[in-house]
Amino acid sequence: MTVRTMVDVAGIKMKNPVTTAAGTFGNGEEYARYVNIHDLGALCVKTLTLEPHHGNPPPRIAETPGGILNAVGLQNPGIDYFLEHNLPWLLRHNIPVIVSIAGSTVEEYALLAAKLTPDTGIAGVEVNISCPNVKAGGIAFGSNAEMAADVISAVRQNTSLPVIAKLSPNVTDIKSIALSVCGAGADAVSLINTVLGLAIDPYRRKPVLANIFGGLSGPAIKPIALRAVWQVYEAVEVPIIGMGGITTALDAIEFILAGATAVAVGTTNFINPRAASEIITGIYNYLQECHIPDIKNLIGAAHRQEVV
Amino acid sequence: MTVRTMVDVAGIKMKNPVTTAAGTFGNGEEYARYVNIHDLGALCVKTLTLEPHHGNPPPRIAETPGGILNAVGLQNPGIDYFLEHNLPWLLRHNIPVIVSIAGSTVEEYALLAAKLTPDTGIAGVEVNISCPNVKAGGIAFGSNAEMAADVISAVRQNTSLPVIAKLSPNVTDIKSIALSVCGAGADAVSLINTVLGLAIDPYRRKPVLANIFGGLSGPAIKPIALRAVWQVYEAVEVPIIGMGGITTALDAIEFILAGATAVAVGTTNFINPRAASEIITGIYNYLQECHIPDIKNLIGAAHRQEVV
Amino acid sequence: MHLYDGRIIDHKRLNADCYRLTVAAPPIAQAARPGQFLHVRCGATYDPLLRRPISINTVNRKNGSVTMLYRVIGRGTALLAQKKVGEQVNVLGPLGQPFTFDPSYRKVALVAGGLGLAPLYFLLQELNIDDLVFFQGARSASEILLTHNIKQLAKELYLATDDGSAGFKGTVVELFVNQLAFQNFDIVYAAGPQPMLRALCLELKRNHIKGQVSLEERMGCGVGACLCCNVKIGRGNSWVYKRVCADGPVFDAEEVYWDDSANNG
Amino acid sequence: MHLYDGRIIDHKRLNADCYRLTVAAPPIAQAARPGQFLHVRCGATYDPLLRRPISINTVNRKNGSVTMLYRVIGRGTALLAQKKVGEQVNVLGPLGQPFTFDPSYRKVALVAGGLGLAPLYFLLQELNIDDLVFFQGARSASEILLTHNIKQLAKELYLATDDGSAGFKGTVVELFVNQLAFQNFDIVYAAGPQPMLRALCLELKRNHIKGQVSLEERMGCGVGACLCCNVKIGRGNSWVYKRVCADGPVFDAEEVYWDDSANNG
Ligand SMILES: Cc1cc2nc3c(=O)[nH]c(=O)nc-3n(C[C@H](O)[C@H](O)[C@H](O)COP(=O)(O)OP(=O)(O)OC[C@H]3O[C@@H](n4cnc5c(N)ncnc54)[C@H](O)[C@@H]3O)c2cc1C
Ligand SMILES: Cc1cc2nc3c(=O)[nH]c(=O)nc-3n(C[C@H](O)[C@H](O)[C@H](O)COP(=O)(O)OP(=O)(O)OC[C@H]3O[C@@H](n4cnc5c(N)ncnc54)[C@H](O)[C@@H]3O)c2cc1C
Ligand SMILES: Cc1cc2nc3c(=O)[nH]c(=O)nc-3n(C[C@H](O)[C@H](O)[C@H](O)COP(=O)(O)O)c2cc1C
Ligand SMILES: Cc1cc2nc3c(=O)[nH]c(=O)nc-3n(C[C@H](O)[C@H](O)[C@H](O)COP(=O)(O)O)c2cc1C
Ligand code: FES
Ligand code: FES
Repeated sequence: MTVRTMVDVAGIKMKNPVTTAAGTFGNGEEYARYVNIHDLGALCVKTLTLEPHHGNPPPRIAETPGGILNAVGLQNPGIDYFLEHNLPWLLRHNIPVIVSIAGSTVEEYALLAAKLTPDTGIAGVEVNISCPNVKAGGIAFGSNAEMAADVISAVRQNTSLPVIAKLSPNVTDIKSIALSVCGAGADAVSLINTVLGLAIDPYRRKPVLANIFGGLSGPAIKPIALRAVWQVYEAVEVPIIGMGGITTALDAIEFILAGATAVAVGTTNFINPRAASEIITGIYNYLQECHIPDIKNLIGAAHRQEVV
Repeated sequence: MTVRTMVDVAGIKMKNPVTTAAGTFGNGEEYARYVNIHDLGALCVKTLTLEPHHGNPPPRIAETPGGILNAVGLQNPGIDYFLEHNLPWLLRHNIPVIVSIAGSTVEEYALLAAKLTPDTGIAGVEVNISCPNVKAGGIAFGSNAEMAADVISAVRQNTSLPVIAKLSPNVTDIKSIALSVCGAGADAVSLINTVLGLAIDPYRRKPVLANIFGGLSGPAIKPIALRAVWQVYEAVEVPIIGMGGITTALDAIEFILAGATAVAVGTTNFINPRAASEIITGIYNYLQECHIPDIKNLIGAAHRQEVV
Repeated sequence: MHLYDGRIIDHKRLNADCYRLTVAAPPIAQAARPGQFLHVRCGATYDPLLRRPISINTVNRKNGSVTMLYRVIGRGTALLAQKKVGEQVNVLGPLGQPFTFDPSYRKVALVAGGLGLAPLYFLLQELNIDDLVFFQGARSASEILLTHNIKQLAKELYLATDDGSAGFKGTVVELFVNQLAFQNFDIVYAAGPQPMLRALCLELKRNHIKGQVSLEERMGCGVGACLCCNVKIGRGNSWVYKRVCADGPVFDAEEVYWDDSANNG
Repeated sequence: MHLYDGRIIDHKRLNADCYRLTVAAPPIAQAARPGQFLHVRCGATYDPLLRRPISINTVNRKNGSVTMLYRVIGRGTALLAQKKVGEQVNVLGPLGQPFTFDPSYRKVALVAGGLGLAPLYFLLQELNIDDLVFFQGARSASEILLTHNIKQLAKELYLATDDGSAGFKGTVVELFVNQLAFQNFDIVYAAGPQPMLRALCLELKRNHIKGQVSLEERMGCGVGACLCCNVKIGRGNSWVYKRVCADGPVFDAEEVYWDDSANNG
């Protein structure tokens, strides 16, 4: 039986629903010997800012039960460097490249978006709104529906590429944030970013991470991410890229059943560098095994069955 | 070296900082053969409502990476039954008994509180505000600072026992909820309740739990719980009972260093019925090993050290 | 109830996915009654987190050992299957309410579907009764287990397989119902997958035969504290939630309330 | 770089908490250079989740095996220690930048603190140089390892222990500094705990001696993608974050920027 795995995320044509999660796959080069980059449905790069960023002091990572906390702190060489030095290699692989951006003011987001024109070859812009808004006293843009909408409008007005808003789970009501960014022009949403967490070293008696707080990712957060995808699927019409703790093809299927059109593999890359490839194959096998002709039949399917 | 492990949570005198988490230790009887109940610092019972509650249909539990989702749905025999049939056994053990209550309206909370008088022998009231407010369309009381305050004021006005507000992590800003309930008269806060989550069965293609959503608990949420304790410790003056994924004495120490005066053992009881006992012993040993004369020296200590 | 680190003294693969595990746990072996189960820690880390409920298949009270039969289903049982003789496994038990027997019963049927065999074999060993008929159902011949042992203890053993590779082709409930034309049972004890038990309970009700069935539900604590394993128990249209781990797993057949059925009225 | 399921062909406990593990992994054995490491999957579940970086201690290119020396520190290494000969372990490697050697170097010192010994022993084997002095430090005599092998390859072996139970009583850096009065080294290679490397880098700078040190930092991916393992590398007051896993673990001693020190200026 041949099965179809192609999906369309707001105009981004993916030959299968698997992309990489921002910040967990470098710019692809590091993983190119384990994963055939051109097999990916899409590739999302580490978040870029206007200026280069050092990031946070080490330790930047702590292991927790079934997860990790990271506080890399958006270390990146700046968008211009990326466009000149990293993008050409990526574009050679004939897959959609999604560029993740972040600013500390709405203006920065606008300036970043303006650099992302269709002629760069980039397929879409993912807007990381989990960073603190310096003007609003450090509250994360993504934790407030209005601020999130301001950012997305600014990006929307400055680029004609598909705009994906990446939502944070650290909110009371993720549906209202999703509605708000869609109202502001987001063509798709991706979720979830990391969950705010902390680890303490009981013998040194201080936080493990130099930054105190870190973002929790990995299998531990999978139920939280699935819940967020389920809720947002019921709230908005735009496609969802689901992520958070996906380690296997069956995890990816759970996200798709909950409402995701595509999924991203993050932390799992660190444990199994071949994970993205294996998940792509696994999804294909699942469709065959279950006699499902098209992955699209599964999107949100768990909402449509009567729950006994 | 003799060490002191006694703590005082808003007048509740605990000989050690370890209590049980509501809903995870029954009424103590089920675990009495594994844990010497009178060794506990305190015991918190399953949440009680005015009327008996059936709870949710099965399946009520799903295992997730490093955690579980539960949707028991506050099954309980009602407060009157508890006071008559379960409380006498508990009071025989000479430890502070904390009674957890929940309502679906502010009035129900008030009526429940009124039944909890000091002459019942109960040491304190934990107010579970994670349940949906039926009048406000099902939004959880605990996800809104004003609604949370309303509940706590109602309880405060109807009982003279120490009032502990149990906070939900499913909010954008747990500090503001903590401030609000303290303003309304809470003598202590306990945190965290479970994190809203979902699991899907990829072959049956529907949610694993009959209730769709469930509450995530266990080791997976430890970093989230520690972060919440850290944040609330910086926001309010009242004592904190910390919980969420505690499996070992070192986990308990992490919570105390983050700012908890006492800790509760929840999901871990299911895996190791002796966990509470072992954690009590382990805390004692840690203090000796590290030459710390009094557990109180550790409360919030990780905030006070310079983070290198 | 004991929390016990038992040394594995025997661990054998019986067929494609079933294993027999024997653990030294004298206090549990002494106390165990047929129908009770152990809550087993399959791994040593947080993943998987929960214990797994497994019925007691037999005990040896002389050498103080407890035997379980289990099928590899998912991650917990897969980890268990990797354990070697000499290693330890942490078990909690014996848990739950056993099958009960009334001396007035003269003729007894035991109806086992799949590994429902496990607790019924223990019951067979402990029941001192002559007129006992054992019905065993499985997917195919390779999954039929313990026939030799059962034949020594039961008056008759009837087999059913889904594919007809051994005994009757069809379900064990069909096989049992066929026999009802020829035999009258004072009581029927059963264990197996939920659809089988549901079908059986219906037949028992229709034929006014007493029964006891062992139910399964996903568990947290296993000791009655968490209320995660509840099932509906009642008569007519009224029911209450009861805990499989502490009030069961054995329930009277007529008291099990099957949601999707018109047969509770 | 290879992702490889290697069969364990040898696994020995060397002292209270150190083990030597040899894994069949021919492509890795072929490619490995001293200073490189493997990213090792210690368990098979999500707990613990991350791989653990362990230096390559030696390789046998004939039988295609790779050997590691490791100390049990926490949950990952404790799980690793339970693995038995014949089982498989998944390793990723060889990773990182190796020590480099310039043919003009005539006299070389290797300074190992604790299990910093592991990569330096591999370097010792691969360096074809006569005038090589090996300094080994440990907490006590029982933790001094491989002396017999080192003596066969190095011109001299100096030992230091914290408790004086073998060789010099004090740190290996003190021991090394004492020798500087008598010996001049063209290059010093070092590996060990951070405070030791910090002290050594200071001394090298003070004495204008070239050095290469192998750093440790907590890792995510191990392949340069996640930016979790970064350390400050620079000269004077300017530095940038570089990745221990991909740009290191070996760095020039003079380039390591020690935050808590006035000695970067
Ligand atoms: C009282 C009782 C007695 C049992 N006796 C036996 C026995 O003798 N032999 C045997 O092979 N099996 C028995 N089972 C079923 C056994 O518990 C499950 O097969 C086992 O828990 C599956 O675990 P897993 O990790 O392999 O599967 P997974 O599917 O990975 O398990 C995921 C979760 O679901 C739970 N779960 C999955 N299937 C069941 C089930 N049928 N019942 C309850 N929980 C389940 C697991 O415990 C775990 O929490 C019994 C169940 C109960 C309730
Ligand atoms: C390049 C490199 C080479 C190394 N070579 C060796 C070696 O040859 N032999 C050896 O015994 N050890 C070596 N280490 C240290 C080894 O990685 C740690 O001892 C090990 O990760 C501890 O894991 P654990 O689960 O036992 O401890 P835990 O403390 O439970 O680990 C918790 C987390 O912290 C990390 N961690 C803890 N200590 C270290 C450390 N020192 N460096 C980096 N991460 C750490 C773990 O990887 C894990 O992510 C090396 C480290 C690096 C970076
Ligand atoms: C080390 C690390 C770095 C990350 N960096 C970014 C980033 O730069 N931008 C971003 O939007 N998300 C970043 N994330 C979040 C991931 O893209 C993803 O949303 C999250 O980790 C959940 O998925 P996972 O559990 O599969 O890792 C990072 C995650 C990790 C673990
Ligand atoms: C099965 C189960 C039932 C629970 N019931 C209640 C409850 O009735 N009231 C309440 O306030 N919290 C309840 N909780 C939440 C716990 O008290 C605790 O806040 C949470 O589980 C986090 O702690 P843990 O990770 O140690 O379990 C329940 C948790 C579980 C797992
Ligand atoms: S499993 Fe906890 S009550 Fe039955
Ligand atoms: S560990 Fe990921 S970049 Fe070094």
